[in-house]
Amino acid sequence: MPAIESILTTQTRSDVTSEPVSPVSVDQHPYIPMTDADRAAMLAAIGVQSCDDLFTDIPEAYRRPPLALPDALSELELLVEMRRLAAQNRTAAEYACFLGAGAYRHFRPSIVDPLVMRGEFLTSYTPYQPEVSQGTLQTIFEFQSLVCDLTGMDVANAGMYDGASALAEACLMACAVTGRRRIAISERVHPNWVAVVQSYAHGRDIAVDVMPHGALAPTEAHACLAVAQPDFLGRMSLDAAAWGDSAHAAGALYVVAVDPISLGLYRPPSQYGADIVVAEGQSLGVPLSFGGPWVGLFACREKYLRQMPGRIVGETVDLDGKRGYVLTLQTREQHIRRERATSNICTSQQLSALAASVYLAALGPQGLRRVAELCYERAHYAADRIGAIAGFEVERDEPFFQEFVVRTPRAAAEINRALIERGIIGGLDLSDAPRDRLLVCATEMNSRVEIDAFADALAGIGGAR
Amino acid sequence: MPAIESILTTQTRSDVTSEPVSPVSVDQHPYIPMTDADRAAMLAAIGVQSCDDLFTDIPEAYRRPPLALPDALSELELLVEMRRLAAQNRTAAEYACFLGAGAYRHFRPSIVDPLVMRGEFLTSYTPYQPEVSQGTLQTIFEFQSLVCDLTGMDVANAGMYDGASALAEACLMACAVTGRRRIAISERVHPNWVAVVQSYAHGRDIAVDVMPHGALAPTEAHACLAVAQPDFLGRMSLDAAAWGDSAHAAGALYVVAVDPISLGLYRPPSQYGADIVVAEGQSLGVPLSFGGPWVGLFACREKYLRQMPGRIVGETVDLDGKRGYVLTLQTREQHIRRERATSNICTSQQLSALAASVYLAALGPQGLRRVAELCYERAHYAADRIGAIAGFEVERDEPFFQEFVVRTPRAAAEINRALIERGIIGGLDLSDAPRDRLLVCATEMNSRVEIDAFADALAGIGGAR
Amino acid sequence: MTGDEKVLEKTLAELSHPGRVAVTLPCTESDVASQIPRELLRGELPLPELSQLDVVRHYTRLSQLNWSIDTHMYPLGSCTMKLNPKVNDAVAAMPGFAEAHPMQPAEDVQGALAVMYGLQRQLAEITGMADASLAPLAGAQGELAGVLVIKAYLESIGEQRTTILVPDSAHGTNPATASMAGFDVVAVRPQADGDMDLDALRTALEEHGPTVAALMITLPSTLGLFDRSIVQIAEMVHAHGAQMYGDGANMNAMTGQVKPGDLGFDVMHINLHKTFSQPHGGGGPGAGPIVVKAHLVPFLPSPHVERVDAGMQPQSPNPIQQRGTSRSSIRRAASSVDHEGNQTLPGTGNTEATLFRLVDPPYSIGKLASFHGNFVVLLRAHAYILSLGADGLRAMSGAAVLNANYVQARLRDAYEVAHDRSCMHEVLFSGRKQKAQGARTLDIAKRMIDYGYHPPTIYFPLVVDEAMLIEPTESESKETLDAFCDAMLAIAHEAEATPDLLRDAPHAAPLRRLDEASAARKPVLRW
Amino acid sequence: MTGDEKVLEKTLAELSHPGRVAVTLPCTESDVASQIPRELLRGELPLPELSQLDVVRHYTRLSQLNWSIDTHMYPLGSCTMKLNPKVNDAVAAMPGFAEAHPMQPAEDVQGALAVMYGLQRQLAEITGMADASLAPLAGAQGELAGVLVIKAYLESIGEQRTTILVPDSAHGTNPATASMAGFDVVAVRPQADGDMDLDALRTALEEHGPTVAALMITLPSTLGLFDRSIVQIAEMVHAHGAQMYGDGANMNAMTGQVKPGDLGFDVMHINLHKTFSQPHGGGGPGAGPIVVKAHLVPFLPSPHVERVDAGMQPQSPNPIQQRGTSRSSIRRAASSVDHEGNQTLPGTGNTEATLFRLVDPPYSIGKLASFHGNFVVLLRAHAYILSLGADGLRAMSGAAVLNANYVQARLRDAYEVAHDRSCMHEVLFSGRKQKAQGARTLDIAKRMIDYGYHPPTIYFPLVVDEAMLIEPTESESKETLDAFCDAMLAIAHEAEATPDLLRDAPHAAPLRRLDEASAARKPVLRW
Ligand SMILES: Cc1ncc(COP(=O)(O)O)c(C=O)c1O
Ligand SMILES: Cc1ncc(COP(=O)(O)O)c(C=O)c1O
Repeated sequence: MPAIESILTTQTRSDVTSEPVSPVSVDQHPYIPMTDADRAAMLAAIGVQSCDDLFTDIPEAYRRPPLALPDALSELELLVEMRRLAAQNRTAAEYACFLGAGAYRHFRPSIVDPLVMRGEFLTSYTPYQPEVSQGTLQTIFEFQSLVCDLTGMDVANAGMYDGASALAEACLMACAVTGRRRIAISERVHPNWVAVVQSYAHGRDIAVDVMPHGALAPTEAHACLAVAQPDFLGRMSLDAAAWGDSAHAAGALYVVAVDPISLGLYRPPSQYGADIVVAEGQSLGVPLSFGGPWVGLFACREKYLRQMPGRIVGETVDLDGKRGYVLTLQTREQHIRRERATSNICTSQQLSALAASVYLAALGPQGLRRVAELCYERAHYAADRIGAIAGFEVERDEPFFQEFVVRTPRAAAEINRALIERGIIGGLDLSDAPRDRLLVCATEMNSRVEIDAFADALAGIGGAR
Repeated sequence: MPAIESILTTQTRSDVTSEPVSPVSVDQHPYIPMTDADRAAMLAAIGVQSCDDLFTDIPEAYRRPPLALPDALSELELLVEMRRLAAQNRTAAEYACFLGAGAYRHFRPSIVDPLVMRGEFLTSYTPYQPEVSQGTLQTIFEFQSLVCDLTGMDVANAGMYDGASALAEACLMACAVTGRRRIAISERVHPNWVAVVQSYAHGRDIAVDVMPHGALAPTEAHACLAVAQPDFLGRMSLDAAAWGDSAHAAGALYVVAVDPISLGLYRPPSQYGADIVVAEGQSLGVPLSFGGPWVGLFACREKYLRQMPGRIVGETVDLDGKRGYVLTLQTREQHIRRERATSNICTSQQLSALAASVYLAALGPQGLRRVAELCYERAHYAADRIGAIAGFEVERDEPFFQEFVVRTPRAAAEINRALIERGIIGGLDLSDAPRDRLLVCATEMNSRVEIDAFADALAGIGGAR
Repeated sequence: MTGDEKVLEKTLAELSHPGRVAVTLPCTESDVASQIPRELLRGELPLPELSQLDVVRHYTRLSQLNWSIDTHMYPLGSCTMKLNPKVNDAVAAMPGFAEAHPMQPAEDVQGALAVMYGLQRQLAEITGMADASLAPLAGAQGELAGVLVIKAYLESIGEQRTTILVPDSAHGTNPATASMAGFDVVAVRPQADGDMDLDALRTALEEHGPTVAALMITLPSTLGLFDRSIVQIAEMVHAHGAQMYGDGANMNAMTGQVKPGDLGFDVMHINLHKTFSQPHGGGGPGAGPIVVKAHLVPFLPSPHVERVDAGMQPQSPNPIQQRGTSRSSIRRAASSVDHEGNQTLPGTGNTEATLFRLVDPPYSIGKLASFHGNFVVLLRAHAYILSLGADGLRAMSGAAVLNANYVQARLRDAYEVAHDRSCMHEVLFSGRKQKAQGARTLDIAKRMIDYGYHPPTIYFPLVVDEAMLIEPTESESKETLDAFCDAMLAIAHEAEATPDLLRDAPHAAPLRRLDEASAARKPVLRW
Repeated sequence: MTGDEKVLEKTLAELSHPGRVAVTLPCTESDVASQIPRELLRGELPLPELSQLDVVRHYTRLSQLNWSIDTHMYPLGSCTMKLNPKVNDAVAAMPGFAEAHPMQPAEDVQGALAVMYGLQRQLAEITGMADASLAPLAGAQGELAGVLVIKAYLESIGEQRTTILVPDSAHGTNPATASMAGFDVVAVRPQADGDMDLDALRTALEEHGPTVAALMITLPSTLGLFDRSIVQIAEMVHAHGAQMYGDGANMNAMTGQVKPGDLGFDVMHINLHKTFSQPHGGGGPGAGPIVVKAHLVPFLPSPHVERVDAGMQPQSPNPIQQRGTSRSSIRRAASSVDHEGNQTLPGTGNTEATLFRLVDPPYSIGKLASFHGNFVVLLRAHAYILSLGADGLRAMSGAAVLNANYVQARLRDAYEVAHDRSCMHEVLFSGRKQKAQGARTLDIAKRMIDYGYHPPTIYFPLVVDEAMLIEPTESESKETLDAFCDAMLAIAHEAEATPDLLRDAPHAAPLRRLDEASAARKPVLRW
């Protein structure tokens, strides 16, 4: 980050410590319109002497405790300080990036932000009053439809917190549907997602069996078999349909977690038996933002509709027969069903869902397929280049989409450290001794020239001792 | 700029030259919705064979000439290329900046852009249809009112191209009012502004007398005396009122160019006799943007209203008696008066005027005064620090606002060059041999720590041989 | 009259036209499809096809069908619809944050971790708790985290407690969460004055005795009241070896006025999208951090941001002299004070210094999200707290409470106040009187739309019939409140004189009332 | 029903309340006022005082009272209201451009100069001219620049010519500009078919003989027609030693189809806010670059961007190896091809290499703006041209012309076509027939609002009475054009059946017709 910033900052901070920064008395803070005159008039109308009289229900001893926080920063100072902190991150904004592992850097069309950030979308609440919330409601209806188009499933909800919690809710839903209390999940699902499933399952005292890839064998005890396609290491399995059959044979539901971009190129889970499909929506026009806010996609077969968690919007008409949209099937939800609700989810991630909708609307089928093809092409080009470097070996036993595993001649961590000094954010360190391995990702954002530079850097580093 | 950018770029360009970049055939360009099917249907409806049949009025020989332009860039590639070019500028975004001279870096509150960039403001035309343009019309009415509040004048228009052309139009207006054909202007007006006045005057074959500061003596031949307060070198003159008297004594109009930020602290020209006031609106929430688009402020006395150039919005009512706003007094304008119009101006700089309005609405009187005070304080602190450096001398014979002149011990250009290498954009090189001089500016954006660093850098450079 | 009068705005599918695209992309250099196993390849991809202008107009028009804080007063009780400062959006958009990858090593994301650490400390300080976890992605997930923390804690001390007490005035997420965490829910009623009925509580505690894991209580309550016996309640609960869970959705009434930690709460969640001004986005994203007492810290969700002691602080050379050779030197100079007021390490741009890192608490209940939580929401909240400071946060709650009491004072004669005492940040009315006149609370709410005000929260809490929960927040000016109250009074008069006017409302909205029954009977959930 | 029914939105002054602020600023450290001479000090400063929420709501609500390209079809003839791609806004906001200072030395702003140079070349290529000047801030200023260039040129060859011929179909800025440049204006009429009357032109040229400095002509004409005798016209004008001035506001019909330079134009201005998609912003900013033949280049306004021959091109080290030590090395590697296809110098981030610089043409007419023109407008236009490329620009004009002819074909039976021939990018109708039925063009225009379409340009050009000039642009889809035409046909039917319906229109807008007469009679121009 620039000199000017850092310099300004130091001063900012000294301001903060040396003297009150807020240029106006607090009752003139821009966020609080109430002036002294307003306060006086309102207190009079209420018939009390001071604001304190309104807090007498708080036991005396606990009122107005000291608050050890610095004085307010003016907007200028706040921006300087935040730029200083932002500059302490080494990000894909300034570095070449080959890191994926569940968070993917894709092109975000310029129309997404100006539309999503419109105040009417940004600052409205969950659409409880449909007459004045048709904007949000229709975008949710369209989001549900787009998720169905993408996954090939019958119905979808308004979105979940993120992909991991969507998977967890899917597994709990499977338990509700089947009345069973064990979850079977593939070891090749993203470890963080498995961890979230375990947290949620632990709550309801449901057991989670993490099954080896070779032996995904759900039994009559299992509510579902959960798999990922592509899996955590980017591989596209040819057995996805067979797994579905084994799940169904055991009377379990088949839950599939997908990468939505891959669906531009690869067949949807509906075509290999999925009962519930979940996905992380971040790839669809949502920035990385250090992990959130993102949005979970959740779709399933029609027959499970009423066990689905989350908000659902339906089409209807108003008194004049005009088409409109409303929150529907709410008897599933916490505010009606309370302790018997399908989930406790309330506020979700609507704005991220909106970004995903705008993204899909902008790309269309041609665009989404193009992005998927570019990812495939760039990733395989990277694999070829890296595979050709002495000492590096690319694991190729299975087909992959945009991510692959590289065996490295020296500690993956050392390699990443050397890469960052060369302006490159490397892959994920998978090192499970004795092997040193990197999970490398390339998308349409990684140009061939950049990939070449990456390979050259690895060649330079690899040999080094 | 980041490695990734440059690298991507080279590739982008090679793409451009090596192969078609546009991923879709041209009839599928996102900016042109017409598909082949649409085209066929429309041609049929018109009753012609091909698009070319519509261009037969163009003499055969001249039709469809070759166009030597590169193939289209995809949006991703465009952004990469533009970021690469942006990175070739060394700007205040990354450097400390002490350059002013008619273009000032001030704090832009965060609320300005999201409001100004709303599509309904951004993509509407000049409000010819008031029933569906009240948004723009009311913001113009408010802009006119704010300019009057700020300058203390009776009436203001919707804004001019920029400060310089506003001054030129003011001088031409003075000629129209007085029927005289000579313009008197102070040598201390920004040289670029004087140049623009000369270009405009030359058109109407009007003479421009640039008068020495000491002897601003308009005669009966002069339509106006034009001065700047603060002047080009940042000085605030105590003679402004006297100049007005001399102008009026000669039956000439008194035209004053001001810095709008200075009006938060200094008395308005209406209080020292100005007949027409112009200003550059850039300081009011408009980015530097390498010189434009900005907006010219233009205000005058009521009695000259009908000679005022530019658009004017007035308040009225609709058929139901509801308040509304319309473009008014249009008989002054080119589309009605044609060759006898007060000016040929048509499209102006409405969006910049809107930004200035939002800025003033956000700051209010407290905020604007605070900004002016901070500029004064920081500039005078800088003058003190620099004045204390051996070999540097600050010209202090007259009071100044946020800019001042420094005599330097070595070529100003060398000093600036040394400064940029230290992360600092220096002042304006005024060097008029034998003297080496820098015009230095400091605003609320220059922290004391930064000013100290600037002074230290000068001390380091100054002595150097 | 734009096209089909029966439709406000066509759907993307209805606007779709084969061959259109709204954005261009680079070319591929090979036939990718041919490189993929046939059985993996997708056939048709039925997404809408639109031009860029189609997409821009569609969403711009749709947005205008929404009401929002940026356009209307939105006094939705229990939701704290306050100003969303635009500067926070500017901070959220900074590339240094927006492009940070969650899997990067700690030393490369010190700025992001500094923000999270700063917020952890701020929230702990504001609530009087030992520490905070920022992992939960919304209030409800914060509740789940908090209850799971209690569960883990009790297990750790070998207690098997299976019941959670929840006042029946509680928000639906409370009981829903309790059962998601595997607990039985036992309801407790409030007494007439809105405070908890201590006898009922005593009975419940004795009846369920050693199985009670916690009392889940909202403070101020969903009735908009500060429970005067909260300290006794905490004592009673603790006396039975149970934990005090606080629902902090109503924190906007308490910042700087009282610290829940001081009152005896063991764990509490906070809705950053309420008190701390995250824009609601039509239903999220939000964030539901939890704050806990020391004994619960080891059980917090993972990850948690920890600060390593700053030993080897590099030199801070003159930022300017080094300029031009290496920007890192400039960054290194950016030494400053962190947001608790402590001296922090300089920016670690290109240095190896690592001040903050992500850790898993020793007995963590585990992960709740793919990565570290809704970071941008945390970022906005951090910026918001820095912008207000201690005084500002206190002024904020003071103004919020004063505004609510002002509305109560102005409307008390026209509408029945649920509890005749001074309220906190929101005021609860009952529409009983108007119902008797032939206009239900729903009708009043819809009529407010005609006057240009978003309806309040209605029919919640369930314990008061015809409930109207009005939360003006500190953001609304006295002029706005007065105009709002005038409208409410006019409506009260209309309810008496012309109740039909209300039953037909809204009259001035894009749509009239919608048929929700048939929407649920024959669901149409997609095109 | 928000408050006062007579007011759509209060003014800032009406919303003002003493003491409010919408943004905070740092503190001063001294009493500044006391340091300033009393006679210079300001007393009261009567600006409105608002909270941040006040300001946000005020402008958000006002914006919704506007119609715009982002919300409605806007077929304003002669204005080219086309899609404004959002990516261009993203480019305009890049700090490297937005924070560039116009007084910085050339070597520090090579990126900005590269953009300007690239656009100069693109515009010259598209129009078939020798060079371009980007200085003019709008079309009208471009006209002034162009006419002054002609004036300076004629003076340089010792000619005293004082007259400019202007067709009376011309836009008002043409004659207004001519007189601003000190010329007398002589009008020439078009003939019945819309082309210029060559006899009338010949007469005018002979009558005013050697005093004629130029013919100012719009191509395609404001009648939406391509003048079939344009080449003869140019020959005649040149034969009399006069110059051909082209008003290029209608360039959207010609990009890639024909080059005005080939047709004999000596100078032309281009409205970047029309053909090249600068958003109109409710009345600007725009830009009106001029393109000229070689003999006029020395007279172009200043500044002009010149390219210095790239000699000492620095080495391009492996971008990656140098990374971390100095970003400049990375930049230096960014060698690329510029936008004419030539090899350019690499980015000069921290190098001394200077490829582009600002110069004053030898016999320049001087400056027209404070600095270098409306840079961001130029930037957007450059990005727009790069996004379309040669094929795209040709497809653009092709689609624009086809759309206009389609509208003409669909409406020709209902509305009288001014000239019965294929039009270019816009089509001109006359409302004569409807006027006879009791509905004037103004009424038709206002009625269109009820159907959700912005009215076209009306009563211009002046030579056709009850004129309606409709320009759909290439941005509108066939579906939109069909719906628009259906509406126009319905209105034509209404004009016949129920003309009163039109005379009272609009019925569905925020306001009904406004009283413009009294607005002009007793002007209220401020609060
Ligand atoms: C009192 C109360 N508790 C809990 C919640 C749930 O929070 P969230 O919607 O963020 O999940 C809410 C908000 O709706 C609430 O008002
Ligand atoms: C034909 C014609 N010439 C000139 C102009 C003037 O251009 P500007 O409004 O940019 O000054 C316009 C635009 O209004 C026009 O339509």
